[in-house]
Amino acid sequence: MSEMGPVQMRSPVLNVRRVEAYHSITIVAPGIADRFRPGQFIAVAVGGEQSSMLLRRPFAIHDVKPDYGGTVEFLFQARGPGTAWLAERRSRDLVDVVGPLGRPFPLPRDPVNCTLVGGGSGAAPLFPLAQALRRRGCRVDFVFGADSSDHLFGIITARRAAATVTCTTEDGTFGEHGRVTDVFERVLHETSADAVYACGPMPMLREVSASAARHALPVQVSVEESMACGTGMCMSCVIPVVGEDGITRMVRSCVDGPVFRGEQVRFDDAGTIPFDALGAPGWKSPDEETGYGGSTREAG
Amino acid sequence: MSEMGPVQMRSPVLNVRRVEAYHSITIVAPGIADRFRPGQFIAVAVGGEQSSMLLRRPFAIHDVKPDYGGTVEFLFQARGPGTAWLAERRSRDLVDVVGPLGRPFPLPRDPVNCTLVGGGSGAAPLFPLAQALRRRGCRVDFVFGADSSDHLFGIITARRAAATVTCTTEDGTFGEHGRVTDVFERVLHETSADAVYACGPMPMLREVSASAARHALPVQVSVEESMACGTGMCMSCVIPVVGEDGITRMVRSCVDGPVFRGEQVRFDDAGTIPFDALGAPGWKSPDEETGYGGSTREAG
Amino acid sequence: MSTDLRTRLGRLELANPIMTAAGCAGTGRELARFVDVAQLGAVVTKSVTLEPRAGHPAPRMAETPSGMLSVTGMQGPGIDVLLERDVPWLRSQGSRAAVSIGGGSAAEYAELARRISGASGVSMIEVNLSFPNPTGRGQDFADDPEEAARVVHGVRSHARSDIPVFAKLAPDVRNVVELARACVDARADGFSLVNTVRGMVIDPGKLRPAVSGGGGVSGPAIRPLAVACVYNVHAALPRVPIIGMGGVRTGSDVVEFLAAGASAVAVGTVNFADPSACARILRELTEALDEHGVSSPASLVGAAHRSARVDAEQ
Amino acid sequence: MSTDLRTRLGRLELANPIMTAAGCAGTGRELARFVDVAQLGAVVTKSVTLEPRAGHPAPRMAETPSGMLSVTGMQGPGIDVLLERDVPWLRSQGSRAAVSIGGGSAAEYAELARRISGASGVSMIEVNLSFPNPTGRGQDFADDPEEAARVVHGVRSHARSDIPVFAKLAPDVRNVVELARACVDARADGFSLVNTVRGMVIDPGKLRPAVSGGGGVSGPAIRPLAVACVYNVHAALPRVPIIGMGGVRTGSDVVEFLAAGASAVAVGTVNFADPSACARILRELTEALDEHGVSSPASLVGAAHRSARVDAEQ
Ligand SMILES: Cc1cc2nc3c(=O)[nH]c(=O)nc-3n(C[C@H](O)[C@H](O)[C@H](O)COP(=O)(O)OP(=O)(O)OC[C@H]3O[C@@H](n4cnc5c(N)ncnc54)[C@H](O)[C@@H]3O)c2cc1C
Ligand SMILES: Cc1cc2nc3c(=O)[nH]c(=O)nc-3n(C[C@H](O)[C@H](O)[C@H](O)COP(=O)(O)OP(=O)(O)OC[C@H]3O[C@@H](n4cnc5c(N)ncnc54)[C@H](O)[C@@H]3O)c2cc1C
Ligand SMILES: Cc1cc2nc3c(=O)[nH]c(=O)nc-3n(C[C@H](O)[C@H](O)[C@H](O)COP(=O)(O)O)c2cc1C
Ligand SMILES: Cc1cc2nc3c(=O)[nH]c(=O)nc-3n(C[C@H](O)[C@H](O)[C@H](O)COP(=O)(O)O)c2cc1C
Ligand code: FES
Ligand code: FES
Repeated sequence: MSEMGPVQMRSPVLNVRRVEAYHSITIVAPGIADRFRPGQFIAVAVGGEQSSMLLRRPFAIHDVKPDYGGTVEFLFQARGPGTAWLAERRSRDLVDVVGPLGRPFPLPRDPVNCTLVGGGSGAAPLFPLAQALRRRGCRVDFVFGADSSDHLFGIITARRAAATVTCTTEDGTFGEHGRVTDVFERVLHETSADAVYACGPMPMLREVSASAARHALPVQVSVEESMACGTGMCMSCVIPVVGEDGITRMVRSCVDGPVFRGEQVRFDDAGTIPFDALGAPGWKSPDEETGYGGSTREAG
Repeated sequence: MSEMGPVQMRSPVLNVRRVEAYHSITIVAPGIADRFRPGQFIAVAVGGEQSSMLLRRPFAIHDVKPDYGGTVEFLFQARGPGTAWLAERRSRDLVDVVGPLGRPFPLPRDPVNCTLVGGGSGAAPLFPLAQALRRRGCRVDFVFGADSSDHLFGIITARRAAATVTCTTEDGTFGEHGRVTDVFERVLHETSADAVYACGPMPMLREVSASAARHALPVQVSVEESMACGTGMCMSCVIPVVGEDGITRMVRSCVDGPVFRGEQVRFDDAGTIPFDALGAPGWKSPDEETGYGGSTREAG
Repeated sequence: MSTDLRTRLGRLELANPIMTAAGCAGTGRELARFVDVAQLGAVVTKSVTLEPRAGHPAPRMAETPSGMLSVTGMQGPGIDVLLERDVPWLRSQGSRAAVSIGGGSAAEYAELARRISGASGVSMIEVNLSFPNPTGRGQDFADDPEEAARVVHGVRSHARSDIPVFAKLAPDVRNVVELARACVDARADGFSLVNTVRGMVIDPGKLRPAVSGGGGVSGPAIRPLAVACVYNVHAALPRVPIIGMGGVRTGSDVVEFLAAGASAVAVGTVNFADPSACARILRELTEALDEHGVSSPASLVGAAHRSARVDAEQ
Repeated sequence: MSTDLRTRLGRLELANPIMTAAGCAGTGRELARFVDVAQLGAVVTKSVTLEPRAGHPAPRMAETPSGMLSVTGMQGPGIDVLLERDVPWLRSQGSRAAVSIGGGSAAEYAELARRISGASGVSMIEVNLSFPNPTGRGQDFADDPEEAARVVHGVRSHARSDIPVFAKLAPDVRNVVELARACVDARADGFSLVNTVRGMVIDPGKLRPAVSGGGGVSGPAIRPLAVACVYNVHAALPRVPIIGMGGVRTGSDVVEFLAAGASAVAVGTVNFADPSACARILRELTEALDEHGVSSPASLVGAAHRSARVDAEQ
């Protein structure tokens, strides 16, 4: 039970509010607020004790405040039954939460120019990152993209924290018509970016990483792989990542990530086991499987 | 979809209150209130849509009122997870409820003297029964028994509705020290009872039925057999009951009961298939079973 | 889009793909208080035996996480009462009646088929093979492909040729595909997949089985087991129609079973939880078909196999 | 009452009957952030193979009602890294390490046992028989009693005699008792019951399997299946120790498994849902023993069989 590891607690809900197309929940969670570093996430149990939904839902931490000993805010879209249940919480309800989890965004030593790129709800963790960067004297520029204007949030806060804020929407209802990747390189030039941080869907992260690489800029991406535990125990959240030694490994995005160096993530091979990954079939010992009579089960 | 059959509805909770050791919930359920006859019950879904608890919980209807088009009150003890969840409901929450279910207490044609015997929460359905009996000009006498004083409820209401109210507690904290069956025959004599109604645990019903039989009094009992559906579809709530033709059948307490004529219920054989029951093994075709390698499943 | 819910199960045409599962809708009358039974694809009656049966002593059920454990021990009135009383009632309501049968020997199953064929009004025979086999080396007929085939063959031989015979299998067998092949070789016209899975609940207070001897687990808890069976049997025998069941609760569960390879589905345990479920599921299915932009359930049958093939080719 | 939680599994003594299930506590380090691993009966490591394995491509899991479907494809570092890195770490924490093994042939299993016996610090070998058997007629080793026995026999022969060998079986086999007997004849010292149950989830939007090829269902949903297996194997082989698992979530679930015949239990999927579950369950178990007025878990082992016998005699 390491000193600064994650904690599990039953946290009272302080408030729930709508933020455009999202719901924002703030909980009182001093232990989590204390330990938090930007880029980390929490895993929230949904549905109550007798719930049929066993797995925790992961959410990026959007904000922490010192009030009540420490509060944590996260922001989410009601998609399936778990987020629908969360959206119905009221203040004083208790939620069972584990955090902070995952590898945070590494911060530059020097006061450099940082471009932060967020797609949809992926913008959430970039706000505390921006604060931390500014405390180090960095210049921050935001690029936000979403399907439509109601999927953008925090623009006013962003404008206070950043030198520039550039928005795109796919339907053109706010900012520029198009995708973040359409404007990203222009922003890099205009802001003389030294470093890039990105959070959002995989295709966006792939393109942002590729652009940054073309400009020889370091890029940190936060991936959103489907997770069962969030704590590194289940091995369900793996993506292929190239290590310092040049070897590709299937690494857990919950504990080895969710933040990775962009050039290390093999985006094109996500959802596969690349043939050259450590322990891939054929890599050393072939993974023989018979097709006999049906489905395979977890056997490992 | 018969005119006066049960209905299923999402009913708003009007209020939740503590009544001694019990919780009382009143819901707005006009369709159920309209159709209700004393002795009937409702089956309530627990835990919400994503609940792991699939089965409805059955509760006797304790009161119906014309307010808001029709309200229904039931009273329960928080025992397991389903009743614990119900105890946490607040007004305006919605509960999914089916009712009224089951065979009601038959009412006497003439204004006779009726003794109503309730054990624990089994007293709940006797209050609306008392009202109906009084409307027919019957004299009503109550006998209530419970473990301790906090498991008795509605004594004041009962005193208004009945000629006499006799209480027993097993720990002697209220009324007479002992069980209802200790005072029951005395009450029968004192009140010149013509008919008996009883609701409570099986051993109590057995003794009450036996006493009534000794006094040649008609007795209606409401049994509490564990139920999965409450609507007659699953065949899980059976007890052995002797029919008019003298043949014992395994009948469903949810649709053929919960109210039965006391002398027809084979209390001593509850939890068994009596050898002479229709279709019992040996009755006609033997129910052969092999002991091969393990448990049997539902195969019928 | 106008949706055409008509569903073919081999030669049999149903108004829609929503049926009730055997033993989970009473005689049909109990369900009829909540759902218009004429609007269902078919009502499958509880497995019936030659003679009346009193069944298993209470308690017969226990709740399990997202499911239930039950054993009714085939309580029922016997085939003659069923054919004289319950089937005609279902027909009088305009409902399609399917009769599930069970017995202690292949001969008993065959005799049941013969009696059903002598009466009128039965649209399908479902052969419940999860019945204890007093002589076989498996515990149930379904535990041994040869024994299962013998039963199915007997039923098919004695049933009227226009009444389709569906074999009902459970997932907890060594290899459901092997079993399915044996049944098809014995001329089964289709499959009902799946029956309950053997399980037990022990009362942690009383330290004894909540249902003596254990029972069958049903409900959403077993849905993934059922979907796997449907998927695997459809992969092996793509032309044999399947009625999928096991924890169907919503329209999107129906889509899951269709995509796995079922042509119709049956609603079981969820009728206990939500007596009007069948009507709701039918509405939800219609909406789901709309969202997928298809006009009939048949368009989705086996869809998950097609997408898996496309993936494999890429 | 002062409770003595010490638990015997054959010759092995554990501090208490709460273990972790293979593949459900990482290497132990991940769990250790929430639970003091030294306070557990034992930590069972994820099934390891001879060579490193990259496993199954993502997505690897899907939620199911009261459970989950998963397939990791045995991702792991290989036996040598496990013995050099993970087992010593567990020992350094004061924790008992049990190693689960898996392979593509009886020879591979035997070699794993040999290497484990050459190292130090391993308290038990768990033989995961739910591994695809490339040559057998069953899909997994566990699907065929003979193949399973061959594997167990090889492991027992190559393992150091003081390391107990437990055979891990799944419930979805024709007859788990038959399989268990075969393993005991091959000198298994005990059983781990149960592994996951084959299942599939199809994404109703994408119309394709959520986890390609399906996977194993675990969690409370399968608890009744697991309890039935433990009950039946204990009834047939009352002297063989059993580690019960499958959806253990609370202290009262532990009581259920003990009463069914398990001597210890393992917590699996629930660690994902509630990372401090093991510590909570241990507390709850102590309370439950108190309520039953017994001072040790051993007093409850098989209790449901005793009460069933009393019933039968009455
Ligand atoms: C590190 C991380 C941070 C995230 N941060 C946010 C955030 O700040 N705001 C936000 O709106 N969403 C965020 N997500 C996605 C969010 O976790 C899912 O939207 C949510 O789990 C969906 O749950 P559900 O019950 O509504 O949906 P369902 O589809 O019913 O969920 C079923 C299962 O799939 C998993 N799942 C479904 N969608 C996703 C997804 N996109 N990513 C991971 N798991 C998924 C669920 O956790 C659950 O186990 C994040 C995901 C990750 C991995
Ligand atoms: C016709 C009828 C009327 C009833 N009326 C009342 C009433 O007015 N007030 C009251 O307090 N209780 C009443 N009960 C008992 C009540 O239904 C149970 O206390 C309740 O179902 C327990 O649910 P749980 O989730 O708290 O308990 P759990 O033990 O977790 O329930 C698990 C399962 O067992 C069933 N079950 C458990 N105990 C009983 C029981 N005693 N009877 C039937 N099923 C049970 C539950 O319905 C559920 O399916 C009545 C029962 C019946 C059959
Ligand atoms: C993600 C995951 C990984 C697993 N890995 C293994 C494994 O490597 N070896 C093994 O024998 N069982 C493995 N299992 C099965 C568990 O050890 C356990 O037997 C099963 O999940 C039932 O217990 P539960 O319901 O408590 O999880 C795994 C289960 C899960 C969910
Ligand atoms: C109480 C109950 C009774 C059942 N009776 C029968 C039966 O008589 N014949 C049969 O083949 N299946 C029977 N089944 C199994 C169901 O028809 C169905 O195959 C199984 O429950 C899975 O579907 P479900 O999860 O939707 O219930 C019964 C199931 C339950 C729960
Ligand atoms: S989500 Fe379980 S290891 Fe990452
Ligand atoms: S509870 Fe289902 S038939 Fe009575």
